[in-house]
Amino acid sequence: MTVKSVIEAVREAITEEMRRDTKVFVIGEDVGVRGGVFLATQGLMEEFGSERIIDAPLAEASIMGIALGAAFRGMRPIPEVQFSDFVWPSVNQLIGEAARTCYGTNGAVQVPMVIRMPYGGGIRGGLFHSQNVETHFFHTPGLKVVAPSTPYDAKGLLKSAIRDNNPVVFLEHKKTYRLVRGEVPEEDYTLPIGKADVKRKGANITLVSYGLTLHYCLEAAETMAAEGVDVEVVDLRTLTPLDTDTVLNSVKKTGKLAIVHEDNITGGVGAEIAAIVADRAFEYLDGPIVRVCGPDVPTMPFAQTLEDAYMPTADKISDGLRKLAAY
Amino acid sequence: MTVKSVIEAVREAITEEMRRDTKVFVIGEDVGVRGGVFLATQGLMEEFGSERIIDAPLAEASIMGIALGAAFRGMRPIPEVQFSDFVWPSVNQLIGEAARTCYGTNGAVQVPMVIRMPYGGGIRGGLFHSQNVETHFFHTPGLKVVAPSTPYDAKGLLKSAIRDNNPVVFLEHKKTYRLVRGEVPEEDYTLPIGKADVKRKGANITLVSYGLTLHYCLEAAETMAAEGVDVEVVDLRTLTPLDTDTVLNSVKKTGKLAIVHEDNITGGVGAEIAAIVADRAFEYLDGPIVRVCGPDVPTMPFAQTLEDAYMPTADKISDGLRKLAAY
Amino acid sequence: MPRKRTTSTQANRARSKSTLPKGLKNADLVDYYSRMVQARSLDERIWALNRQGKVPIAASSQGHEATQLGSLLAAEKDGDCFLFPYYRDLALKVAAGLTPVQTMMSFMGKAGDPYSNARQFPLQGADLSNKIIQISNVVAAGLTQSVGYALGARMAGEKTVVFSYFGDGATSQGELHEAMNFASIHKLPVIFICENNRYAISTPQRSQMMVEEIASRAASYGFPGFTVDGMDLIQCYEATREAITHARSQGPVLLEMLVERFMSHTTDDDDRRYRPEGEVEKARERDPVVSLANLLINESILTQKEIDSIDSNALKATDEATDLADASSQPPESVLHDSVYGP
Amino acid sequence: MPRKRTTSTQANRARSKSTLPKGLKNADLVDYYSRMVQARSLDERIWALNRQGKVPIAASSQGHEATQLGSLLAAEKDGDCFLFPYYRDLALKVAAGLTPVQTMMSFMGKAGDPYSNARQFPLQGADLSNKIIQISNVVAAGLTQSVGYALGARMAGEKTVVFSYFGDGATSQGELHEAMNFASIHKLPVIFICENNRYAISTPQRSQMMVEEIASRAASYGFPGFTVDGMDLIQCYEATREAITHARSQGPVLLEMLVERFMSHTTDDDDRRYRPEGEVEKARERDPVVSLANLLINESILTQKEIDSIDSNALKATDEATDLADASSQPPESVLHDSVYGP
Ligand SMILES: Cc1ncc(C[n+]2csc(CCOP(=O)(O)OP(=O)(O)O)c2C)c(N)n1
Ligand SMILES: Cc1ncc(C[n+]2csc(CCOP(=O)(O)OP(=O)(O)O)c2C)c(N)n1
Ligand SMILES: [Mg+2]
Ligand SMILES: [Mg+2]
Repeated sequence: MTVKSVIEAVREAITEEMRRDTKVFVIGEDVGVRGGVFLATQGLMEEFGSERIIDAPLAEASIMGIALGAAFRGMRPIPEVQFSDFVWPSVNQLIGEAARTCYGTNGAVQVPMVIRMPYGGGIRGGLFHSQNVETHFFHTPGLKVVAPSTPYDAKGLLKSAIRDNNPVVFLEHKKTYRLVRGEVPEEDYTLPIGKADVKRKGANITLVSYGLTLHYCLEAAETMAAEGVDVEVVDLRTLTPLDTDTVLNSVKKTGKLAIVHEDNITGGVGAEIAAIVADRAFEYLDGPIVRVCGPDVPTMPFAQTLEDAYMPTADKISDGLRKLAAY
Repeated sequence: MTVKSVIEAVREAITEEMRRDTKVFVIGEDVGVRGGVFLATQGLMEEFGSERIIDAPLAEASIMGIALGAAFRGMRPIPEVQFSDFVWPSVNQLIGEAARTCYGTNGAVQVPMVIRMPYGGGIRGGLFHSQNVETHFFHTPGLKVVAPSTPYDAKGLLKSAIRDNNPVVFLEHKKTYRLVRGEVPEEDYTLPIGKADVKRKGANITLVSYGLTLHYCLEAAETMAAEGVDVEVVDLRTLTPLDTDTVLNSVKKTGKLAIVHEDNITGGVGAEIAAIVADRAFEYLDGPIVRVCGPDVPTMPFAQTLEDAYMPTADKISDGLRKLAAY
Repeated sequence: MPRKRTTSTQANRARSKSTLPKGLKNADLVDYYSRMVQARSLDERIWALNRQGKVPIAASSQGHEATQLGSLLAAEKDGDCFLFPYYRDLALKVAAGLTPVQTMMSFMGKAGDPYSNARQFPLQGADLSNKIIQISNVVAAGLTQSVGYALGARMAGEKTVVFSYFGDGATSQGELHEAMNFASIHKLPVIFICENNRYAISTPQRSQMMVEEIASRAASYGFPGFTVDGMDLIQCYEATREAITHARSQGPVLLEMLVERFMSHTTDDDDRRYRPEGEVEKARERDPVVSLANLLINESILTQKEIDSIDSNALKATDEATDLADASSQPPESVLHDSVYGP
Repeated sequence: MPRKRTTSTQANRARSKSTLPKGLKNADLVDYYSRMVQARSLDERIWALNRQGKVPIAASSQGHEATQLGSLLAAEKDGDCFLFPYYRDLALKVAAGLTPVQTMMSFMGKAGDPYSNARQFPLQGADLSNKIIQISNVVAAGLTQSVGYALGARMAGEKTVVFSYFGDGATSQGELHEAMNFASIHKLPVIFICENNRYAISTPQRSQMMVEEIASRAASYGFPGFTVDGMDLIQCYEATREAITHARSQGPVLLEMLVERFMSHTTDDDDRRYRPEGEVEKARERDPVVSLANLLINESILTQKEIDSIDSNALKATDEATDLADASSQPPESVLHDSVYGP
């Protein structure tokens, strides 16, 4: 196995799937000659030509709607939203139309489409290049939502997403692109959409996260280990379908639950996890459910000081865990 | 006091505020000559003229963006989204821009704007005329979200919303428009945004809801009373800011919590309420937190059978309460 | 393509003893008259059923039939066209092959509605066997999808021409601009068919745009646009046939079809609130069903008796369909959770 | 309005010994030369600071200055204009009154940045004292807002003309169509100013649209559109001045200003990936700063020495501003939660 970055894993997944299946194509802004602003599609124009790597006009609604229409015809489009912040003009096609296509046609029309979106903050992107948008898709039946944290997961899940017959929102945290590296097998492999991954086993507290903050959770777990608290870290990997079993089983074992995400706390994914556990594992709970999440301010200010103040860090997570451990 | 319907209360609030403040104006599709498809603005064109009751072209993004721009100039626009299902083309202006305007200009620019949206199902509207969209705005810092259930609340809260200096998403449940009637004072009055209302006092279970289903909750509470269970019904009225105190105080008293909404269960407003209680009133909980909500299917099918199957009814709520009472 | 634009007044001229355009046979006109009458008969019945509380909502295509069927006729002659209609295309959908019973099931929300199994508003969803997709009735949402479908078909090595239908109000949506722009850049075989009835619910065309001719907007995208008398089946057929040829060889075309909305916007609407008195009555003088019947008689293709028999057959089919649909059951609660996701 | 369209080749002609257009004085040119040089000097420094890690991101207006300042000059002469710029309008914002120190604070994300107090990307937010609002850098998002602002001003009984700036790539967004359509229906005093540099990041104009002249699209909305040499300050001024008159009396105007992007899209971009070799070098032969300096000398308005002194004053101001901003502090964590809502 070779050590690769998240962006390399993403590029490999797309490339391999495009080789495997001629129905797969990419459409987005600057994805062709430039290879995407994050270079996720670098070199693909050369290999697959401008028919399959389409430099679209600057118009997200049409990128989404055209990808969707091509999916109706049996293609497997991968539209790229350049930054998740720019998804809004397209959500009529995504939340309104794509998510309801299968249901609204009683299963007659499928939407094998993967919407790739670099998302999240911590890269001095300011209010309009840092947004966490996952909750909106998480709350939309008909969409699947994937948010990997490692190169290995990114590649295996992206391949599964491309082979899936449903619209999959594939969230790539921008800050992990080059920062997070890890081993990625050379051979073809896929990972199941809908399965969480216990990234660290532990007995005292269940700590659930996904994406960038998963790594901060692992850091915090180490800190806590040094303090004698054994934290189990669950990486959701997929938000929809949500792997509630893995979360519930872990909480039934540990009796305590903390949830971390960068997205605004109110109405975020963490709220749903808390609600599920407070319903279905109520008897097992030995303490309040703690959330360490982005505050309710528009994601995320530009100044370094404010970006840091916004971001759930390993320290903030450790603080939360400490209180929970002491409960 | 006179008994009025919700739609009458809404119309009165707009009319009175437009008389009070010449900065207030309405913009939307068919709001003028026709008086809106639900007749919320009936007669207003005659009184205020086509300069203040603007029949916009069929283009939601521009309705929202133009209202927003007028708000920058100190106007107090009331854009109407004809059905909440059609808000999607406009959310770049609403979620992306309006919600971030005050924060992103460090308070220099305010957005005194009320976005009125008839929403919700139960009226044979099918997938594209029944949507519950509240969660998306609930999860957006910078927006306020109001969802009244009665004519009295609708009028008082709409007036407050119009006088507020922030973008307020004002959700009017379509099925309540003519169905729900109640006393509405003649004189000018406002109700505070951010205050829940205990619509029924009770000692055994706290039942939280808003909008149409609040009425089903009251029905269910009567059923349970007959069975000896005393249910307290909290009408949130405002989703943002959320009146957590009222909810927490009630739960601390009753020890049991059930939440009801028509919107899809996963990641809905109910999840947040559950999460807050599971964190801040954990010690008081005598049972799992129950949610009786719309299932995770695209809201909401057209056939009567399927619409009924989707909708949280008084019976389904009573079932949930019964189990919780027995816990 | 029609070389000169046809204004609506010119178009109103009586067509008499003219030779039929290339490819069109008398039998086609008879066939399409039957379909048009069937659609009209169903359309009228559906409104009546709404008043009886049996159909929750309906949008009528009365007045739009010549446009819908004229373009469909061209599509059928071609044999490789795919349709993205909008909510007012009842006649199109019926004429394309939906049976009267299926139509009634869809409007009554009964199990077996082929479009969505009664999950959606009537005639929304997909009818793939008749080459139709219409995911929603969100105005203009189908436009980019239709362009994408054309792109997908081309990628699959096919020559399918896609018809994308919409109203005059829909032209205000940004997605229309985006759809046309993309189609033109990629020279996709899409025919944009605007059924211009000059109203979007209550909002007249003059509150929707500052141009007289919607067709003129095609220039912004560098492709041709034509205004056609949408009340004249043969003109609609001809314009569409030529548009198909153009689309396949050179890319998109915009056809603005001037039509009349005979009914209120939907069964929920009352157009007396906003339409000038007499406007509808005047429009009905150019009823496409009557016009086609007159043509068939004037050209001695059918006798009045034959027309009458077609009309009464349609009525009979509508009666039977109504009874059958009325007697059939709604989808069971158990299907609520099906097909949220595909396999 | 300019009566004939000016093509980019014509526009490249040397301007010599011409009389200045109405209302323009020599002193204006000197004043605007100083502002342009100041903006350029800051712009260049900002890129250097980015390479030193002190400025996280920047978009340059180098090559666009004549358009930005020419239109601003017309706005200032008029006295009642309000600006909705976009992210490439650094020179516009500086020339409109932002001080060098404020500029540098904004780029370095320091407390006191007047646009957003360092919450946003540099020069985004609002600078009301200089009549500027730009909520975001989401492409085309400001267009409908600018139209709404014009509507609001009219409702308030004012005659304010609104300038709405955007790039060629932005023309693909549906919201542009909606903004122009609404402005035309309501005859709002909005001047749409397209700074056409033929690139949207890496995507060339020919992948963005099938028309050569963006100005031609105004016809779709029934208002006038003109193509102007955006590298020529005086032409930009004249066109804008006439557009103001038109806007106030008759409604919107579209000005397509042909400009050149001298730098990569942003500091994060490397245009060698996609721009033909030599293109930028060639474009720089028409540098608006140099052209204006030449004009001032050719017309004997300034001597070379005076030019040099303006240049070095600008540099000095940039130096000082850099040091001051660098030494100043970031906003304290405590302001994170402020102004999510207004009072
Ligand atoms: C995005 C959206 N906004 C609003 C509506 C409500 N609505 C349904 S039809 C209609 C008018 C459409 O007019 P037009 O496009 O001219 O079609 P017509 O009904 O006249 O055939 C409106 C406003 C909708 N369905 N979708
Ligand atoms: C809605 C949206 N989509 C994508 C982007 C990313 N983006 C920023 S600038 C840009 C290109 C804009 O090109 P153009 O309008 O020609 O302006 P220019 O930068 O050339 O002046 C893109 C794609 C964005 N900011 N907003
Ligand atoms: Mg119409
Ligand atoms: Mg450009």
